[in-house]
Amino acid sequence: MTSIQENSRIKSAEQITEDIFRLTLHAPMIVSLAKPGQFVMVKTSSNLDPLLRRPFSIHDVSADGDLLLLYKTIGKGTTLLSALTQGMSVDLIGPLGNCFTYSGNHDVCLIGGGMGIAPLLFWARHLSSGVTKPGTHRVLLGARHRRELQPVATAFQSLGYNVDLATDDGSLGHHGFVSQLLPPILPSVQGVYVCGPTPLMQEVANQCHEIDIPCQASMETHMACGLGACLGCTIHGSDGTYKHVCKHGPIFDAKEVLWTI
Amino acid sequence: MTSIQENSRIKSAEQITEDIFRLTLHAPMIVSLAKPGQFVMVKTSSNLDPLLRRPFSIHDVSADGDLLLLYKTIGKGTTLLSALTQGMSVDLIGPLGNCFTYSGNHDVCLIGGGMGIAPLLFWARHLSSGVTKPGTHRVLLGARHRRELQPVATAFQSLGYNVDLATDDGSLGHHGFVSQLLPPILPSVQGVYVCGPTPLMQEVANQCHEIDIPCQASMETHMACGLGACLGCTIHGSDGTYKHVCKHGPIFDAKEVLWTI
Amino acid sequence: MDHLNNQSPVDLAVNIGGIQLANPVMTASGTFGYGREFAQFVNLDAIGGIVVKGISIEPRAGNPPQRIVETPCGMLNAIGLENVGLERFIAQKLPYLRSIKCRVVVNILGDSVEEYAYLAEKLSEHAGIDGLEVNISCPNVKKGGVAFGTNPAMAQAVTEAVKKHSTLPVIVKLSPNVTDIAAMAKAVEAGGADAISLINTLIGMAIDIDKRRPRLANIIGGLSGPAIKPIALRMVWQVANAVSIPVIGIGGIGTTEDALEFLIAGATAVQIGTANFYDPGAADTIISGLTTYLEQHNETSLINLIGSLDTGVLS
Amino acid sequence: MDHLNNQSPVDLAVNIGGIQLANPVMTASGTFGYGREFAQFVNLDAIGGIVVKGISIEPRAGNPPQRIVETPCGMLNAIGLENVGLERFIAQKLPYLRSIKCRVVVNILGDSVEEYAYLAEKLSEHAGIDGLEVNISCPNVKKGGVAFGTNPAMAQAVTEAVKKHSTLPVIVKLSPNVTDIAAMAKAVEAGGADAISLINTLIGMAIDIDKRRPRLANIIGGLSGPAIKPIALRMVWQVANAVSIPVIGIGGIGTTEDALEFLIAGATAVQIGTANFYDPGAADTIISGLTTYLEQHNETSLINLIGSLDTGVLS
Ligand SMILES: Cc1cc2nc3c(=O)[nH]c(=O)nc-3n(C[C@H](O)[C@H](O)[C@H](O)COP(=O)(O)OP(=O)(O)OC[C@H]3O[C@@H](n4cnc5c(N)ncnc54)[C@H](O)[C@@H]3O)c2cc1C
Ligand SMILES: Cc1cc2nc3c(=O)[nH]c(=O)nc-3n(C[C@H](O)[C@H](O)[C@H](O)COP(=O)(O)OP(=O)(O)OC[C@H]3O[C@@H](n4cnc5c(N)ncnc54)[C@H](O)[C@@H]3O)c2cc1C
Ligand SMILES: Cc1cc2nc3c(=O)[nH]c(=O)nc-3n(C[C@H](O)[C@H](O)[C@H](O)COP(=O)(O)O)c2cc1C
Ligand SMILES: Cc1cc2nc3c(=O)[nH]c(=O)nc-3n(C[C@H](O)[C@H](O)[C@H](O)COP(=O)(O)O)c2cc1C
Ligand code: FES
Ligand code: FES
Repeated sequence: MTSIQENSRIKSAEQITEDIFRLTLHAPMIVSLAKPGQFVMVKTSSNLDPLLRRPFSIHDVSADGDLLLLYKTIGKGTTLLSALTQGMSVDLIGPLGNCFTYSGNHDVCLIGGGMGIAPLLFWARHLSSGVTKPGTHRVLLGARHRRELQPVATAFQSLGYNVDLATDDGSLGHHGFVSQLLPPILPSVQGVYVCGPTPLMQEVANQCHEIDIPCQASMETHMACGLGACLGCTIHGSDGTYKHVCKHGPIFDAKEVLWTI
Repeated sequence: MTSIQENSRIKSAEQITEDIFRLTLHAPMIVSLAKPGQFVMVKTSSNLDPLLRRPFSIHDVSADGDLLLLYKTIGKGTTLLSALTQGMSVDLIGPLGNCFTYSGNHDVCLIGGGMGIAPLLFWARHLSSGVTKPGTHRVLLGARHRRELQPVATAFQSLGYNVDLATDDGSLGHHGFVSQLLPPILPSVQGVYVCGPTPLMQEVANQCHEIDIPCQASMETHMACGLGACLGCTIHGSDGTYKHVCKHGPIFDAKEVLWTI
Repeated sequence: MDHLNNQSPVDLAVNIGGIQLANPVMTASGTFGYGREFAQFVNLDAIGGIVVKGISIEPRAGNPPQRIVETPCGMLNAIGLENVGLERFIAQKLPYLRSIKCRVVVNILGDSVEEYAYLAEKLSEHAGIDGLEVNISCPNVKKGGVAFGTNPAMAQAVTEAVKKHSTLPVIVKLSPNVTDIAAMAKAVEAGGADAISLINTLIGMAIDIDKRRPRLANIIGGLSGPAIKPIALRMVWQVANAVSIPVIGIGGIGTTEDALEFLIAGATAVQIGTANFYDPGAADTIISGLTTYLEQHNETSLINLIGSLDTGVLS
Repeated sequence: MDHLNNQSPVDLAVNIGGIQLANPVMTASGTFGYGREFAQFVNLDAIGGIVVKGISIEPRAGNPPQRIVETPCGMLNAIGLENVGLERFIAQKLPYLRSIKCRVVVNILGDSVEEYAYLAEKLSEHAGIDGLEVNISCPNVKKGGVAFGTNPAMAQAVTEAVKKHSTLPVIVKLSPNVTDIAAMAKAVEAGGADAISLINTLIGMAIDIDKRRPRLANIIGGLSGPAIKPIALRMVWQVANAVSIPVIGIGGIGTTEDALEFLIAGATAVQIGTANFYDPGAADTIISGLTTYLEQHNETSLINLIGSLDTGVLS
């Protein structure tokens, strides 16, 4: 797939909670190439510390070339990113990696936990503009607290999706893990897309595996280049080989991934 | 001398020319200790690149605890500094080093070239608040162009000084080096204070030496700590020993410095 | 030699032990894939040379994750020499490399002198390869796993074997994890190396303080990036003064200024490694930066710059 | 042992070859002056120990400027071992050091085994010195200027001489510029060292591309700071596994997390070097950070942490 380096301009930098941010970048060239599930490598500093770019899923795109990131500050790079303000520029490489795939004309379920929600909005937008109506698909989203979940869930709702929610503290929706919302829904869908913490993805992969429903999972790993050059971004495949997340992924058929490690 | 670490707040960040900036920092503790000629070590980044603090002369202080820096962007650290805006904080260590001294009751001449003007304003303020009137002292300032010189010269003028100016391109005052303004003045003063590029300081030191007028020069060198701990900040002394600018200086009797190297 | 055409009056061409490069900017093994990965970010035709990821006789799966850790101004990698192996390299990677204009150097690695010799022989049979770079940072399994690159005699033996079995120019790539880099350089020069490249990565480590486990599955890894530049530059200077074959400088080079430091220290060419990851257009930027520098300094040929360091009395 | 009083239930005390420290945080030679320079930034009484600037028999003027260069996440220094000499150290610096509560270690350097022995003997006569740290990164002028620290036999000889002439605990400080750091460690352990500290600086270089001259008057200098941390940590881990005497970790330590990495790797104490320059309160911050970490991990004693690295199969 084609990817490019683009110097984007920050159109808005919103702080959603203490540590969650949404960045709207004007990056028309990358947006014109982007497919749901792909990611960008972001330069978070103009100096050499931190040295490497940071990978972020493409959260959403707009028709006029805006690219959205949804991210949580966890360390050096994301903290620097959160200090940027409107009008500043951010150097991006993307779109990178493969994308979610939909084999058409049936109902699916999107499950996201925490920042794993990020790639699902773009995917939901894509699905809603396609052959099926949003109403027939299911969206399950989970997070720690309502403050974190509400603003993100709204975006799915405005696409016309019926969204079921779960929070760790019960402040919104189901009190518990979002994966607990899946069992009653699973028999009625023909495909699942999951992104979130590994335990969530593993649990969802297991549930799908048991009743043989196809499941695509978006994987995270440490990356140096995002370009397939460093060979650093490995995960264990179920076939005993290593998979490179930036090249073979980030979207994997859940069956290809060795979840037990 | 006592020095402390103080997290200052930016009260204003003015851009004077393309590459010259004036930063007003609220640093009441350092200001309360500061003497003219001293400097501060400034942390220019929240990360590890650039790693070391940068030394800057104390350009001026105000009664309510403001500390001014006058600086030129030449590399990584100063470029980062220039991107900071009002309300942000800057970590300082200071005041450091020794200070200009005045033995009282006679006329002196202050000569500054380029960013060497920085420490002279604080010194001029001090002298003007002391035993003598500003009008009887002389101030000679030089820079590349009027845009650079004018705003800085104004500050001396508002202290009541009669200021003679020189610019490299003749756009303000004498067309040439500021040291060329000194010979006619020298016989009428009993002391000279100089700060600027080494050739300027050397030339002034020579002129003073010839007619045996005391001259104090503010020296620059590469510094790691500013605290007398790293022993990195050496210059050659005229007596064959090394001098440490952060501890023995930055103000030296021009006769103590080996200018020929 | 159409790739030597150049609008600028400045001549950037250099020769590395028989390999004629349009300019001294190469990309380092393991950091530039097989070239194709960077086609969208740099003009591959304009690069001096590409050194491909280290090739072994058989494919290698490499180490388990986690393979990389960021460190201050650097990174650790423990890829574990994952590569497609000789056969797939020739079948799947070489054709594309042949289609681009820049010089192609194949980095080779083995567990024994014989493996290096075999690779050298086989690769010499294929068109489109301009030189070999021998990675001697690998453990010699027959000698208890001591790295070839930490023992002058072993390094010399590998060099001799590769030279004997190959018709291609041979660059030997030194490991910096040694007491006396000049001694290593002299040993491989004595072994017949046509050129020397250095440095490979320095051995480092990082620990997860919450899990109290190494961050890398392999425990230790190779440190690269700007952090190591001062060490690399010192070693390149020492080696350039110790041998008479050309030296290629590697280690933390990311800007034109970095490349110039190495050239002035005595390197005839440079390789860009880790910088390709955070700045995939680095090679292009540096090539045009070198031209600008030469123009500004009224030099017509880059050759004049090489080893021009003046170490006369400093004050 | 009033300095061991601690409100927190957490015990940070460690013993370095007979030197009892209130906590494992020391400051590294050459980066903390003679203590006094930092009195306004850290609570000197609360630091585990101060290692003073390296002392030679006679005062040394050091190298001409430029002596320091900033590098990516690090710095090069070529101070040239400037110091006040033995006599003035004892007359002018020791009294102040005696007045503070933390342990005082004197770093010594010489041009010959005899000079080290002489320094060890003289310093042992003075109260207020808790230990010696032997800097073996210096050139042995009798052996053609090869650094003591790059040759196991020479390093062992210096260690033996110092031990023989001193009643104080002896820490030998290793140079990282070697192929086999564990061999160096074993040699100084065999020589009778009570503890080992590492690493000293890595040899590096920087060039002014406009002047085409080295930035340092001394041409080469020692690289320190966060850039070298991964290398230092690897060496500390290797040495801690190779010897049974305590190891002090040094190299790029600037935060609590950095210090913890070294302790977990097997260091009994750490020294803060370059970080003192950009963050003069670093030692204080790290001491309280260690307490917090232990509390959060329900450890009552820091000792349990030392060498707790789990290198079992990783995935
Ligand atoms: C394909 C992909 C898509 C991602 N999408 C998102 C997203 O949409 N929103 C979001 O908040 N986060 C996302 N992440 C995780 C994000 O990349 C990390 O949170 C980020 O790199 C942390 O950087 P830092 O400097 O703040 O943290 P630090 O801990 O300081 O980073 C240190 C190093 O660890 C790496 N690292 C740290 N955490 C992770 C992680 N979870 N996964 C991979 N590498 C990590 C960093 O890249 C860096 O190299 C994604 C990761 C991948 C691989
Ligand atoms: C006592 C003292 C007072 C100073 N006062 C002022 C002032 O009031 N205004 C002002 O504009 N500048 C002043 N300088 C110079 C100022 O410190 C440098 O311009 C600044 O450090 C450059 O940092 P940089 O990161 O932008 O440049 P870089 O070139 O990226 O810096 C690289 C390294 O070189 C050092 N360095 C670069 N230039 C100089 C220099 N001229 N002198 C010493 N070290 C240098 C830096 O500190 C750093 O360690 C003073 C220097 C000293 C020693
Ligand atoms: C991820 C990665 C993989 C590497 N793989 C190889 C390799 O296969 N063969 C080799 O000789 N060097 C390899 N190297 C070393 C580089 O070619 C280079 O010598 C080193 O990284 C120092 O240069 P740098 O600081 O510019 O990265 C690798 C380096 C990295 C970072
Ligand atoms: C400016 C400077 C001077 C130093 N002087 C000495 C010295 O006199 N003796 C010594 O053994 N080590 C000396 N060192 C080495 C440090 O003690 C330490 O081993 C090294 O800097 C690595 O630690 P760091 O990365 O924390 O700085 C010096 C280091 C620096 C930066
Ligand atoms: S991140 Fe470099 S190969 Fe995937
Ligand atoms: S700057 Fe460190 S001693 Fe002067």
